[in-house]
Amino acid sequence: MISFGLTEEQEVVREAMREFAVDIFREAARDADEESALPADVLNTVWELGLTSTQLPESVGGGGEARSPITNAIILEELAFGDPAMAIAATAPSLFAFAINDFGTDDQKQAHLPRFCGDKFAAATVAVAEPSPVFDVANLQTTAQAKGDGFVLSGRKHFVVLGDRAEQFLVLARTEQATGTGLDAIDAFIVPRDAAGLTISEVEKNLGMKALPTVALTLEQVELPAEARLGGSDGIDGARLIAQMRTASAALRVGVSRAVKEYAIPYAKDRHAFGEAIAQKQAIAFTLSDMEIEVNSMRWLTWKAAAALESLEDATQPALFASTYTARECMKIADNGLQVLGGHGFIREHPVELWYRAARTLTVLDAVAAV
Amino acid sequence: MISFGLTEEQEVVREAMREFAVDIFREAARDADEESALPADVLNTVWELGLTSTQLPESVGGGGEARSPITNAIILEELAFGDPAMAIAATAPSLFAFAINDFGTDDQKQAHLPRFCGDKFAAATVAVAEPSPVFDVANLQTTAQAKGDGFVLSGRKHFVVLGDRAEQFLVLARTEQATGTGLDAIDAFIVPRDAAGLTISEVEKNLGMKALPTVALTLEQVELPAEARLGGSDGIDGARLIAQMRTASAALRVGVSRAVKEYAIPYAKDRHAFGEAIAQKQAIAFTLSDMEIEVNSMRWLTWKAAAALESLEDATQPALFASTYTARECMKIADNGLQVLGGHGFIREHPVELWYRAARTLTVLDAVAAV
Amino acid sequence: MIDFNLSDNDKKMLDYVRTEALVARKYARYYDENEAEFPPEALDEADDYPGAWSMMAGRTSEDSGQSVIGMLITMAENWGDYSVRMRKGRGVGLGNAALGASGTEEQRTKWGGLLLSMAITEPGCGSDPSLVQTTAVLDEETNEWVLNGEKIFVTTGCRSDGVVMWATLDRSAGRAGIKSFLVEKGAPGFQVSHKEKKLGIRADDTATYVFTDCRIPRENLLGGKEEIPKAGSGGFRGVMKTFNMTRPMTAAFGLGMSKASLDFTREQLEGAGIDLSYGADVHGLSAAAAKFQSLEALQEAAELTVLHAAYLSDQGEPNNLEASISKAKGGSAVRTITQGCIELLGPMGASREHLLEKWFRDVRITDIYEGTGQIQNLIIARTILEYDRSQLS
Amino acid sequence: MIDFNLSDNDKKMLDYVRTEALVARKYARYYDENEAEFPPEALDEADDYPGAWSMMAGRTSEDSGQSVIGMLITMAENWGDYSVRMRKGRGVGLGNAALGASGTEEQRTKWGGLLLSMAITEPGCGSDPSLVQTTAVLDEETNEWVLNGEKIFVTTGCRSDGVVMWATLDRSAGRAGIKSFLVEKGAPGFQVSHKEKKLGIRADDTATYVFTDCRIPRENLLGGKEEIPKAGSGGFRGVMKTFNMTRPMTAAFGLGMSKASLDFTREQLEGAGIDLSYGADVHGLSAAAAKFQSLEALQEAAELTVLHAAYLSDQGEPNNLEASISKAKGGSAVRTITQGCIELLGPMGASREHLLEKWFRDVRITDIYEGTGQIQNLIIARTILEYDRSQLS
Repeated sequence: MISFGLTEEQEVVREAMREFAVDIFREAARDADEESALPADVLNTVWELGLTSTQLPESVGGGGEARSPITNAIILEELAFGDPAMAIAATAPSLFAFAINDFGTDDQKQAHLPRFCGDKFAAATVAVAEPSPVFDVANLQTTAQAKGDGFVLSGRKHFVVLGDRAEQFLVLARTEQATGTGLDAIDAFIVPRDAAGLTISEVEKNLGMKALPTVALTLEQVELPAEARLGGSDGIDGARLIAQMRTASAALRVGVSRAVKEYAIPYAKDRHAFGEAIAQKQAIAFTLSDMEIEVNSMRWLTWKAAAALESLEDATQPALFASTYTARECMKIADNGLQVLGGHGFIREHPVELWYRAARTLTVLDAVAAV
Repeated sequence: MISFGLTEEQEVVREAMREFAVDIFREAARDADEESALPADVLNTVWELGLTSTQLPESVGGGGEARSPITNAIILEELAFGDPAMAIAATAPSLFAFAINDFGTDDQKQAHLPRFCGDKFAAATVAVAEPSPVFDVANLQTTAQAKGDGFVLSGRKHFVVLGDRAEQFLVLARTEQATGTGLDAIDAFIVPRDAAGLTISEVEKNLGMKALPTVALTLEQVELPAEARLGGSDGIDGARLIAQMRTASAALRVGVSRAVKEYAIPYAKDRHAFGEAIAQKQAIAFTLSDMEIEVNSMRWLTWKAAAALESLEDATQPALFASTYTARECMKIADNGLQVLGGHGFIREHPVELWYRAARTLTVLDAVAAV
Repeated sequence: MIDFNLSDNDKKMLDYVRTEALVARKYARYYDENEAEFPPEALDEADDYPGAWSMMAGRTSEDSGQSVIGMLITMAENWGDYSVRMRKGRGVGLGNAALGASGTEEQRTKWGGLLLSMAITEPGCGSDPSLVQTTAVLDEETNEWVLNGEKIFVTTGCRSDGVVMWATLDRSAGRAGIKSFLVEKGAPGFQVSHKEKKLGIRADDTATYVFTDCRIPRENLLGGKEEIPKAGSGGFRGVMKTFNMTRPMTAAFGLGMSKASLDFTREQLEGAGIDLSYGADVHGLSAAAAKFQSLEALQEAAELTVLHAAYLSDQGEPNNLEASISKAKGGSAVRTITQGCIELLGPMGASREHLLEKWFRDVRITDIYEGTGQIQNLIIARTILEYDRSQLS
Repeated sequence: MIDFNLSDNDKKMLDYVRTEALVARKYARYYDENEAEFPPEALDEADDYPGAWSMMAGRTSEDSGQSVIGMLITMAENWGDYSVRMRKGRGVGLGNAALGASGTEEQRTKWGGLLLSMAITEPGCGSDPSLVQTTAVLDEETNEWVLNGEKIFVTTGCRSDGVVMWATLDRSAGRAGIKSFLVEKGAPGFQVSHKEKKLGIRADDTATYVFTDCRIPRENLLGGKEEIPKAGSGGFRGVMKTFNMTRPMTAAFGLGMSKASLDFTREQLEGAGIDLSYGADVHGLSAAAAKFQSLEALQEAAELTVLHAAYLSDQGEPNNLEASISKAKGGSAVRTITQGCIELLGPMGASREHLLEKWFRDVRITDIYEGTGQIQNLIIARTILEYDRSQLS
């Protein structure tokens, strides 16, 4: 049955997240960007929402609620509506923990998940992107060679979220054992921060989302035991993991796009030129109506991908559609939003400038969050 | 020295061609399209302009004027402004004769060119496109195998302009002898209409430019003597031939785009809705200004490619830019022009509907004319 | 709960509609090339196929809502062909949508079985319905409305059994004075003329109607409310409400054809050895695959806006904004998609040997009729800006 | 005769400018990250490089016209970096363009050696110059103009030596009452404040000017004509004529940077093994190559519109339409190109380790200052429609 209706619980969560994101994230966003640093305590504050722990099983100390990619997509949209950098930082532990929970062996779950059910923000992350032009996740250059029972990892990663503080990295790589091609050939390895051969860079300097600390990793012959391979001898469902991340990225882009739209509308009504509000000019009004159309389109594509994940179908295609579509439209909306503000859009007083930079960063990344 | 200035002669030619195209082509265009046939005598009328013969050498009976790709680009824009189907039909002999003149041996010129210097329209054409999706001229599937001194051609061509009446076809193919790859691997063969193994289809039914007769060719082991290979043992400069055709196609698209623009402007001023001319609405006005911007952009790219051809430089890149850019923008202009007319744009009373179909045909073809 | 899965019932019905649609598709080229002829009431094959709508009985809460499944069926039918159907579309004309939205119970019963076209546009009024010049004057002696005026671009205007047409009771009242009337073919003074020659949808006739002292019964005023509401009281909105279903439906017409175009293009590209499989990032693709997949995503986005507008209608929620979003998005998407498919296939895509070029022509009307894209953008912008017509026009 | 070849002179000069520009580029990141500092009057390396403009002597009829070569030099300089130059751009501020276009012979001599900014925008007037509120009142006793008002978004407003600013002699006269004035830094009552924090062009200061009873000599009225022309007599056009060179030049600023972005992207893509060679139709390319080549063609198209506007100026022909075309096209093209380059390179394109992300930020101003893209579109539309401001606004 086709339905666009939220459950009552989802309505409540959406409302709560929206308020939180505006009150906590949006308020702090400009200073955090200027200082290239997350506000003190924001991660612990957000931790109290239980975004990660409530959807982990009771057996590891979690809330035991069913994982809902749809609910998570709704949450990510709202958080990114507040600020995408903080939204990503806040949900990075989920990126790691959900992957362990979805694809890990029982031993791996017991070993790694309890940490995410405690009182304090637990930093961990996934390393996907590689510092080469035209990066394609279906063609990873980071490799895992079998050696004895274990593996040797070699390669480079960048834009690793919260890599400055993560205790573990889940590193995506191609193994010789991998069956199939493309996304099916992806394997994941749990690499501790202190692994020999792992070099962690200083915090990277990025165009947008400057408050979000990311690092580059260099893996030189990093030797890992057999149990470091997520899912043990079965490995992981790479296509599903990537679909989760693409859907999450799409949700974040919906949030940023909506932020731009909702800022541009009252601005265009207030701002006068040539004797009337600029919103009364068709060129501006139609730019705004196009934003409205596309925020809708983007959201439905995102929800469709999330729904496919939720019903455990193959979500590769809907997630890819959601990701590529939202990437293009989010950039366009941010760009047009800036244009609606004109000279004021270029000044770092209004948040649109920040969202413009965030959009261009966010829309080339599919590996910063998960549903 | 950068200059956008036409010579006095070019100004005169442009003016004359514009008048001719509007008086002769535009007048007859709708009926010709409805009847899927060229108007009687239009080809002989246009022949009197000497478009082909004046730029052929005196030694074969031509006018001996220097070939000017720039002037030819200007002419093609004007003719297509009148009607693209008739513009292409009228200049098809040039497509063949210019190639013979540019790349042929002396014997080939003497054998084939005098026919284009007579009083009567001489039909001949070049066969380039192949009936496969994602056709790429740099990767022709039609092949020429050496056999004794001669060649054996095999393959299929379609959208061969004036193929219903052409006495000769210049068929582009890949030979084993071809050096290099891509455009450099292209060879051309003069194939008489009655060649054994050559099957000529009925006139094709096309979306747009229905007045333009095109055919499909099937070449089954067509045996040709050595002298059928254009340029003899040297072959041809395939990149240059393709650049000539791409530049010509670009010029045609400028003409069609300008036709749409110049029709839409007065229409939008005349047509009233909501109490004022629709041109007074920004959405319409900005659509028209965008057409103005793009007709300019398209023309300068086309001229730049033509100028590179004229100064005998490698024109591959500018011709490719002109072709791909004009293809996209011409389609967009025709599409938007139809939208400006609204319901009236959908009706076969106004020419915009005709240009819309022509544009979608013309913008997927790079092999219908030459400069 | 958010859900995009179809029930087995839904799937079965749509499979069936597509089977029918493929039969109808065989006739598509003929009625395109033979513009003077109309497709028959029912195709020869109709006897072999029970009507799809008969399967609508016995639906459960597991199945999609009436409006949603209606949109899906519309897309599936048009995936076959826009103009040629297994049977003439009884009850699916645009006028029928108006009847369903605004008709009285009696009117729905009496007229529901007829194919009704919708006549709004006039030679002088373009896309601005408030400029309607056609008049309706009540003759109290005979209890008849007397209609005078001309309507153009009436879709399915020749083969429809009747029409929902707009006329003004009082030009000085502006939009508030406009009412809809049900007029049956054959009414005295109702002349159908001039089948237009068009770019596309050639089998689907586009008529001009002339009303000259045309008399119809008093009860044919759609909805039955004869009084002219005060300006600004929203009386015109009742008339406009009709569009809340016809706009998504119009988009669905086009999206059925653009989907057919994508399917044809995929077949051709894969036949030529192009890898269209999903998984790689765009940089891992060929130019053709990247382009094709972007068109597919656009199709999906536009379809979802249509389903969203329909879903709201099923929930009894207002969907004026969402109806316009779906129409604007659909109208623009089908232009891009069909143009892109021909671009991908090159000259063969522009050949009349295949239906792709026909769909390219047919869909172009989507962004024009039932309110152009520009009109939809005005409606959307006014809604989100909370502007009235005087503030944004 | 139509010609796109550069003479040896032209080539030599542009090669030289690019060499200089690459030196300046080394400082680009520093002044982006250290927004409070201005680049020096001259870089340390300046002594090793004679000024490029000195090569302008001895040009022949084989060489491109002054305006054309000026645009090419501007693009080459900005290909290095927008804000950091080998030497402070004496005589190349936007105010200098106004001086050149409208100044008297005396004014040009006296002010030509100074870097002049241009102050039009006010807090309340946005892109509408006819709404200028800053007043200029003539004090006949002292033969001085007394200026009062505030100007924002004054590009190079801090480091310029003076400014061409717009003020009205008579608000009731509307556009006709607006005049330009030359004001030197240090004039009493002329306060420079508030260097804006911006998305890009951070080294290129953007100032706010406040004029409080600021007195300047009577001869500082640009062009010297004190009378207010009758409404509609085109007096305002003289003021607007300035834009016919500043608009293409502004586009050239942006296009220099977008060209640098393309060059960087090409290098990276080719380094990653992507074949970017020309020849194949789009279907024969990878998705990355197809996208890259379309951006290159767009760059070329936009550059040509700039050169066209400049060419007309060299010919002494009107170029108001063409100046706006180049500005609209350039402003839009550089957005698309720099956004597209980052998209092609992915996350590495968004890293501050490379200058690409800076150019992406820097070029964004192109479509905003000197009249937004919307303003240019209004001008173009009015021209082709032969409308005045009352008919299209």
